[in-house]
Amino acid sequence: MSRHVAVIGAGAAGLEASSALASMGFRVTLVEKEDSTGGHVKDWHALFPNRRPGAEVLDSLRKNLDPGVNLVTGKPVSAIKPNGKTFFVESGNDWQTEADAVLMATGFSLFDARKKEEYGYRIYDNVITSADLEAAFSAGKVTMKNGEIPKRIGFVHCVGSRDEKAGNIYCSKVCCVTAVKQAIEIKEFLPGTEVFCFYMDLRMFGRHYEELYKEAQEKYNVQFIRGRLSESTEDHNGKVILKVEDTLLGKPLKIGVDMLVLMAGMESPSGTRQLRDMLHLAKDNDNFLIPSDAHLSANISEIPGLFYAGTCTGPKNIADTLADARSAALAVAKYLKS
Amino acid sequence: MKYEGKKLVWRDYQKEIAEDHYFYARSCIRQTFFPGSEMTFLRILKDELGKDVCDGAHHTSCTGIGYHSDIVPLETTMTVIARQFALMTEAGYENYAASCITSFGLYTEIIDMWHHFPETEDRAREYLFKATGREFKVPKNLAHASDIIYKFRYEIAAKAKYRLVDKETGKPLKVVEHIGCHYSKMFPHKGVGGAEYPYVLTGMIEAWGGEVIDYPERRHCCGFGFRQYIVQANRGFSIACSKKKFDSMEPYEPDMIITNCPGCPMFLDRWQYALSEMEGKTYGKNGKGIPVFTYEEVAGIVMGYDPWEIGLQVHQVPAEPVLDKIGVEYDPDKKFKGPNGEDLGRPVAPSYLKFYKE
Amino acid sequence: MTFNLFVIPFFGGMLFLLAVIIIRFTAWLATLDRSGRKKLGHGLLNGQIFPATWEVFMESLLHRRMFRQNKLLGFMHMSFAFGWFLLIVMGNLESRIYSGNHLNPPYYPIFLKFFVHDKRALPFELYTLPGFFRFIMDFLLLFILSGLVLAFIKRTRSKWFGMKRTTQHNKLDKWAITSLWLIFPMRLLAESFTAGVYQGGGFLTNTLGMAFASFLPVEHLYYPAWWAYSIALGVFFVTLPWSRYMHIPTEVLLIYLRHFGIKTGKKPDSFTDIEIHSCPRCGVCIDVCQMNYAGKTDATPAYFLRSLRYGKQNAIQDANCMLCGRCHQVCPVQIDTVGIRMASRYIDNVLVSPSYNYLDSIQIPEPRVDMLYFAGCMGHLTPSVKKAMVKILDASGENFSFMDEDGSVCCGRPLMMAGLPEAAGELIRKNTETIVKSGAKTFVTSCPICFKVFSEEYKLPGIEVLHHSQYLLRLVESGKIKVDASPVLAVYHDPCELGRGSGIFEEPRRLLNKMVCLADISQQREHALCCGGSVGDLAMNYNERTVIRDEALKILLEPNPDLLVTACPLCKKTFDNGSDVMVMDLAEIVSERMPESSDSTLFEAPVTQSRQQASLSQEAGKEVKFPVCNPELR
Amino acid sequence: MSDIKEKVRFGFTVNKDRQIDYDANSKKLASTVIIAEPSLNLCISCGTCAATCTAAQFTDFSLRRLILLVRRGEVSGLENEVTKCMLCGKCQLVCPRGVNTRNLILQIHKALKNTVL
Amino acid sequence: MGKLYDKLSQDVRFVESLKACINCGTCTAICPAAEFYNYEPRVIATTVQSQDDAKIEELLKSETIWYCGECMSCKTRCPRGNAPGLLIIALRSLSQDLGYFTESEKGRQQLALKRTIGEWILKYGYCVNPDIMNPRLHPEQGPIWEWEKEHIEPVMEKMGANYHGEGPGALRKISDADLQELKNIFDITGGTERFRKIEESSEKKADEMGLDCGHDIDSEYFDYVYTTNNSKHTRS
Repeated sequence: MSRHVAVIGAGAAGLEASSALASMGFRVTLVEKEDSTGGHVKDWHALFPNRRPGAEVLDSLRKNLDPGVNLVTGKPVSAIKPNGKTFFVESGNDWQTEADAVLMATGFSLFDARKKEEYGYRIYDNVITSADLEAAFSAGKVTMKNGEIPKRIGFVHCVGSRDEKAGNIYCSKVCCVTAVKQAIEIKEFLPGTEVFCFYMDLRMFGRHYEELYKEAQEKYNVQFIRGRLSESTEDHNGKVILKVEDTLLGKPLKIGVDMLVLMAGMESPSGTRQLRDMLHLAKDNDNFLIPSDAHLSANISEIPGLFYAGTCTGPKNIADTLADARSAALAVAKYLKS
Repeated sequence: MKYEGKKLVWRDYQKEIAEDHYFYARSCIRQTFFPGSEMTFLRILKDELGKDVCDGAHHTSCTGIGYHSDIVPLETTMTVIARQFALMTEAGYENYAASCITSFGLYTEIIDMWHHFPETEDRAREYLFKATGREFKVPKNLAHASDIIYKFRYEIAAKAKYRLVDKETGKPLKVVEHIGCHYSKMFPHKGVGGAEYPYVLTGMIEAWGGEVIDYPERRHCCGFGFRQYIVQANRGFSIACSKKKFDSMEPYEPDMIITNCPGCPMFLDRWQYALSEMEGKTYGKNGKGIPVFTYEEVAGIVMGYDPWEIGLQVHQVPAEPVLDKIGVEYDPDKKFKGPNGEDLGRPVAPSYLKFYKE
Repeated sequence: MTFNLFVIPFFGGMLFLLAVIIIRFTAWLATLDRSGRKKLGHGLLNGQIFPATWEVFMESLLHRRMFRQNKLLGFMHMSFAFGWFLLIVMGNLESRIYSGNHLNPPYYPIFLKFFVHDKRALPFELYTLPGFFRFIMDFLLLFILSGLVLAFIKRTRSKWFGMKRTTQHNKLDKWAITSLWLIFPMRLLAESFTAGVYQGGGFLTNTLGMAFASFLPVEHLYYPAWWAYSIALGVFFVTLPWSRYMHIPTEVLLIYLRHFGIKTGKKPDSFTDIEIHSCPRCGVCIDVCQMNYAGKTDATPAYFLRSLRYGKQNAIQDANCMLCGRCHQVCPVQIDTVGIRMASRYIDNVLVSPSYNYLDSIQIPEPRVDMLYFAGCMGHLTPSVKKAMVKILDASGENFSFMDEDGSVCCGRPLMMAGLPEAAGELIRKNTETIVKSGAKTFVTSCPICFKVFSEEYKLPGIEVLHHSQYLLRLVESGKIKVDASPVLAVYHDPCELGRGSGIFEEPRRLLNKMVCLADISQQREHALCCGGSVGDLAMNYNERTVIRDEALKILLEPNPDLLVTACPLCKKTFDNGSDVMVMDLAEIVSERMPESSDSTLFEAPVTQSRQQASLSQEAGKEVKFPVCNPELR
Repeated sequence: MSDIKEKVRFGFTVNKDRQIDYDANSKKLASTVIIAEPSLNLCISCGTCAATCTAAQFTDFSLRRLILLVRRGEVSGLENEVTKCMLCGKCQLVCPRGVNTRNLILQIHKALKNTVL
Repeated sequence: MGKLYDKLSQDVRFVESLKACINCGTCTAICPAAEFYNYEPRVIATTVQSQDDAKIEELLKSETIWYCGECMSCKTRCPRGNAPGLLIIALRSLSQDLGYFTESEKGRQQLALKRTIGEWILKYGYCVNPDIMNPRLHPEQGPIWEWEKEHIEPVMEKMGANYHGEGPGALRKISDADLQELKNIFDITGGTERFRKIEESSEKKADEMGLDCGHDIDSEYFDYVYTTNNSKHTRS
C-alpha cells in the first residue's frame, strides 16, 4: 500500500505537483475548492512575455495530470488536522481524507481593488481591473460601459501592492509585465487607442520582459509616466480624470482617460490564512506562508509532513510556480521515503 | 456613477456619535463671520431636539489656526486643548462637540498622539496643572457639530417646513458639498463616510430632499491654507484653489454649495466676489454666483427659520435664488435691517456679481 | 555646293547649346557673392589662368584623375573627350585644304566628307597632306569608337571595371547618352557609305565603304546616314544642358573658379550650383560611400547632387552623410561634396532661437601659460585619453593648462556639420576669447573634430593649433619625453577629420613606429574608412551605425593585430563597443611607453595572444603577413 | 491688464496653475517630433544624457526633462530650453537605448519654429 | 546622520510624518501647493530622507517649506503612511527655533502671523475677531463685510451673537482670568518663547534690511513681509 499525499488546490502548482508525485508512485488526492481545475490560469487570455494563450498551458497541465491522481473538486478544505504521523484533511463535515503528507498549493487571491477607494473601482463606470481586462480579451470585446470604444486607456501599476495602507508592503512581481503585455494587446486590438502606464518602478525581472517593454514603446508608442495614481474622479462626460505626479518632471499632472485598468496584486487567500492559524503556523506581515528556510528548503513548513508549493509562499509567475511545484514534489518524496 | 459602490464605502466608515449632553466649543472663524450658524445649531439642538448642550463662557480658541500657521508650538496647542477638555470635565460632560473643523482635526490628532506617545499626554497634564491648576479627562466621544446634525438629520427632516427641492419642478436641488480638509483626510475613520466619499453632508442633503453632485475637484482644499490666506502676499494661492473648484463644478450647474468647515464657506463666498472683480468672471446662472451655506444655515432654512436671523444677509453671494427656488417665505426688505427693523442702509453693489433683485 | 538641309539639326542644336551655356555662365558669375566676384577679378589678372588652363587640359580632356582611379574608365573618358577634341581640331585643318580659306561654316568640317569627294588619294597614302589627314581622322574615329565600346561594356558589365554599382540614370540622361552613343557610329556609317559610293575615305571608312558597297545599296543609304549623323549631334546638343553632360562645359568653369580661390560656401550659392552641375554622375563615389552598408545608397553623393540639381533636395538625403570625405577623395571633378552637404543642411536645419545667451556668464579659468590643452567634449568621454595626455604633459615639463578640465564650451564643429554656422559662431567667439586671454602660444587638442574647426574657423593670431598626434611627435623627437619600443602588432585607423579632413597622415605613423610594429591595411590614409560614429551624420540610427562600424573593423583587423590605434576619442569610443582587439589612443600608448611609466602591463597580454593567433593560423595553413617594423625594433 | 489694476486693489493676483493639464495641452509638437525622429519613443528617462551633457555644466539643461516636456505638450518656454544644447553629441554616445539625440534636438527646434501649437 | 536631522527626529511630528519615502508622487499629485507654487512635497521628503545636513539647512532657509497649506491631503494618500504636511510642521518649527526663517521671503511672514493671529489669541481668546478684520487689510471681504463692520452691533445682535458681552455666546468677551490662563500656558509650554524668537530674528532681519521693525502691524517691516511677493514662487 503506497503512501498517500493530499494536495490542496488544483491550480498550476497543484496539478504539476500531483502529477510529479503520482509518477513517483505515491497515491495522490488533489482537492480543489472550485468545480474545475486550473486556478487563476483559467482567467488568463494570454501569457507574458510571448503572449501564448493561457488555455494552451492550462490544457497541457490538465492533459498531463497523471490518471492515477484522485481529483476531488468542489471541496474547499476547511481543516488540516495533524494526527500522529498522518493528517486529516477535511472539507466541512461532508468530506475528509487521511494522508501521510499534505502539500498546500493554495495559491493567491487577487487584491480587492475596491479597497483603494480613491481609484473608484465599482464606483466609476469605466474603472476595471487587469483581471476584468483579461476576461474582456477572452470575450473579444473591450468597450466602455456605454459600449463605445475607449480612445485612451490608463494602466495603474501596484494596485494593492507596495502599499502599506492597503496592507501589502510587498511587490506582486507580475503586474508590471502584465500591464505592458495588456497595453500591447490593447494597441493591437484597438490600434487607434492611446495607452498610458502609471508606474513607480518597471520591474521587468524576467527573460524577454525588457524586450516586451521596449516593443511597447518602440512599436506601439505606449507612454510610461513615472508616478503613482493619487486619485481618480469622474467628470460630467464620464471621463475618468486621473491625478498623478509626473515625478520625472516634478509636476502634478491631470489626465482624462476613457478607461482605467487597475493592476490588482496578489494576496494570501483568507482560506489559507485560516488554515495557517488553525495549525498555529508562524505569521508574517505579508500573510504568505513561511517556509522553514526561504533559500534552502522553500517548500518545507514548520510541521513535518506539511509542504508548500506555488504562490501560497509569495507572488510567482507561472514558470516559477511550476518549478516550485516540482521541487515541492521532491521534498515530499524525500520525506516519505525516509 | 455607481451610487451602490459609494454606499459600500460608507458602510465601512460609520462613526459613533453621542446621543445627548454635548460640551460645545465655538469656532474662531464661524463666530466671526457666521455667528448665526452657531446660534442656529444650538437652537435646533436645544429647542427642536431638546438636547442638552453646554455652551460655556470660559473656553477659548484651540489655537489651531496659530498652530497651523506654525507660530504656536505643539506643546502649547496641546495644553490649550487639554484646558478645553478640563472645562468639559469640570462642567460634567464627556461628549465634546467642536464647531470648528480645524479644532476637530486637531483634537483627533492630539488624542491620537497621546495614545501613541503617552509621555506627551503626561506632559500635557503637567503643563496644564502648572498653568491653570486644572485637570482633565479625554472626551469619551468627540464629534464635529456637523456629525451631530448628521446624526439627527431625519429628525430634522421630520420637523422641516421646507425640502431642498425646486417648488416649481419638484426636482431635487443640485447641491455641491464641501468637506473641511481636516474633517477626515487625516483620520478617515473619525469622519462619517471616510476621507474619499465623506457622507456627513451628503447624508443631510439626501435626508432633506436635495441631490449631491460629485465633480472632479470635490476633494480639493478651498485654499485657506492658514498662512496662505492670512498673509496678503499669499492670497493668490488661496483664491486660485477656490477658482479651481468653481471651474470644476460649473458644468454641473449646482444650485448651492454647502460646507461643514468654518473657513470654507467664507472663502468660497468671498472669492466668488474677488474673482468677479479681478477677472469679470461670475459663476452660477446669469451672474448671480453660486450661493454658499453652512450646514447649520441649510438646516435653519429647511426648518423655516427667518433667513435674516440665521444670518444669510452676511453672505456676499446672495442667498435669495435658492430661497426662492425652494419657496421659502421671507421678507426681502428686512434683509439689511437691524434687529428692531431699524434701517442700516445697504452694502455697495459689486461690479459684476449680481446683487439679488437689482 | 557647301550646304545641304541635313546640317540644320546639327547647326541648330549647336547654336542652341552655345546660347544656353552663355546664359547659364553669365547668370552664375553674376550671382557670385562679393568675395567670389573679387576673387574672379583677381584670378583673371594674376596669371592663375595658365595653371587653370593646364588643369582643364589634363582633367577635362585627358582625365588624369580618372586614370588614377581606374585605367579603363580613364581611357574610356579620354577617348571621348580628347578624341573628339582632336577630331574637331584636325577636321578644321583638313577642311581648310579643300575650302582653301581659313573660315568655313561650322558644319563644313563636320560633314566634310559629304561635301568633298577626294578621289585622288588612296586610303593608305600617308605621305600627302590630304592622305595624312584622312588617316588621322579615321584613326581618331576609331579611337573614339573604342571608348564607346568600353562605355557600353561599363553600362552592361560594370563589374569588369571593378565597379559594384553604376549610376542609375533618369530619362533625360538616357536620351542624352543614347544620342551621344549614336553620333560616332553614324559618322562612321555616313563616311563609309559615302566612300563606298565616291571612293575616298581613309583606311577605316574606305575599307568599310567598299565592303558595304559589295552587298548594300550604298548610293541610297549614304544620304540618310548623314541625316542620322546630324540628328544625333543635334539631339545630343539640345539635351546636353539638362542632362549630366552639362558637366562638360561646367567643369571647365569650375576649374577656373577654383584656381581663383573660390570655395564652397556655408550656404548654397551660385558656386555650389556650379559644382552641382559639374557632377558627371560617373558613380565613382557610389561604391566608396559607406552609407551603402546602412542601405542608404540613395544618399550617396551622385544621387544627392542629382537631387540638388533638379531641385529635388530633401532633408533625408542631406542628413544621411557622415561627412567622411571619401567621395571627395575619389571624385574626378574634385567636387566638394562634404561642403555642399553641409551647405544644403543650412536650408533644413533652423534653430528656434540660435542664441546661447548663457555663454557670457560662463567663467573658464584663463591662466597665463605657454600651451593650452583641450580634450574636447568627446575627449571627456574617453577619460583614459585625457589622463594619458596630462601624464605626458607633466612629464614633459611643459607650462600648460588643461583648458576644459572642468568642462568647456563645445568647439562648434558639430553645429557647423549640422549646417548651423551662425550658432557655431557664438561658441567659436566664446572659445576664442578664452584661448586668446590665456596668452598661450600653442593650442593642442585630442579631438580631430575640434582640431579641424579650431584650425579652419578660429582666428587665433600667433597661436599654433595642433592635434595631439603632432604635438606628441614633437615632444618625442625633441627628446622632451622618451618612449621605448615594443613588438606589439598594431593597426592605425586614420580618423576622417584628422586624415582626409586635415591631411595629417604621417605624424601619427612616425610616432607609432617608435613604439609598435605598424601593419598596413587595404584601406588607409586618404582611403581610410569612417568608424561610423561620425557626428557628421544626423539621421542614422544606432543599428545602422553599428553595421558601418563592424564593416570598418573587418578591414582594420585584417592583419590580426594586437592593438587597434586611433587618434580620435570618437573613433576610439565607437570601436571600443565592437572590437575584440584592444582599442587605444596614440596618447595612451605614448604614456605607457614612457620608461617611467609603471602601468605598461596592457601590452604584455595581447602580444602573446597575437603570437598565438599567428602560430595558430600558420598551423591552419593561413599565410600571416608580418609587418616590417622600423629598425629600432629589430 | 485688469490683473494689474486689481492687484493694486486686492494686493494679489490669482496664482498660475503648475499642474500639467494633459488634455488641454497640444500634442502637435510631440507628434511632429516623433514622426521626424521615432527613436524618441525609446527614451527610458534614465538621465544618462543629462549627466554627461556639456551644456548642463553651465545651465540647468536636461534632455531627459526636455523630452518629457515635449511629450506632455508643456511647450511654454521650451524655446529657451532647447536652445541651450550645443549639439556636441555626447548624449548620443552614452544613451543606452540609442536615441538619436542630436537629430531629436534639431527636430524639436524645427517643430517649435514651424508647427503651430 | 547630521545634527539638524537629529534635531528633527526629536520632534513627534517628524516621527509621525516620515518613515521611508518611495518617491511615488502621490502626495505631489493632489497637493494644492504643488499646483500653485513651485513646490513638491515629494522632494521635501526625499531631501530630509537624505539626512544630509547641508541640504536640510538649505531647506530650512528656503522658500519651499513655507508653501504648504497644511491641508493634509498628502496624509490620506501616502502608500507608506508618511505625511509630508506634518514633516513641514516639524521643519517650520526648527527653522524658527534656529532663526533661519528670516532667510526667505515666505519665512519672514511668520512675524506677520505672530503679530496678528498670535497676539489676537492672547487678546481676544480667539484667532480672529471682527474688530481686527479691517476692510482696508481685507478688501477681498467685499462690500458686505464693510457694511457689516459699519453696523457691527445691530448686525451681530440680529444674528444672536453676544458681541463683547459677558457670559457665553458668539463673540463674547473672554474674561481676563481665562486670558491669563492662556498666557500662563503660553509661558510654560514655549508659546511665548516662540513669539520672542520670531520677534528677535525678525528685528535682526529688519535692521539688516534697514526697515523699522516696530512692535505692531503698522510698522514698515510688517508691511513689507505682509505684502511682498517677488512672484518667483509660481509658474511664470
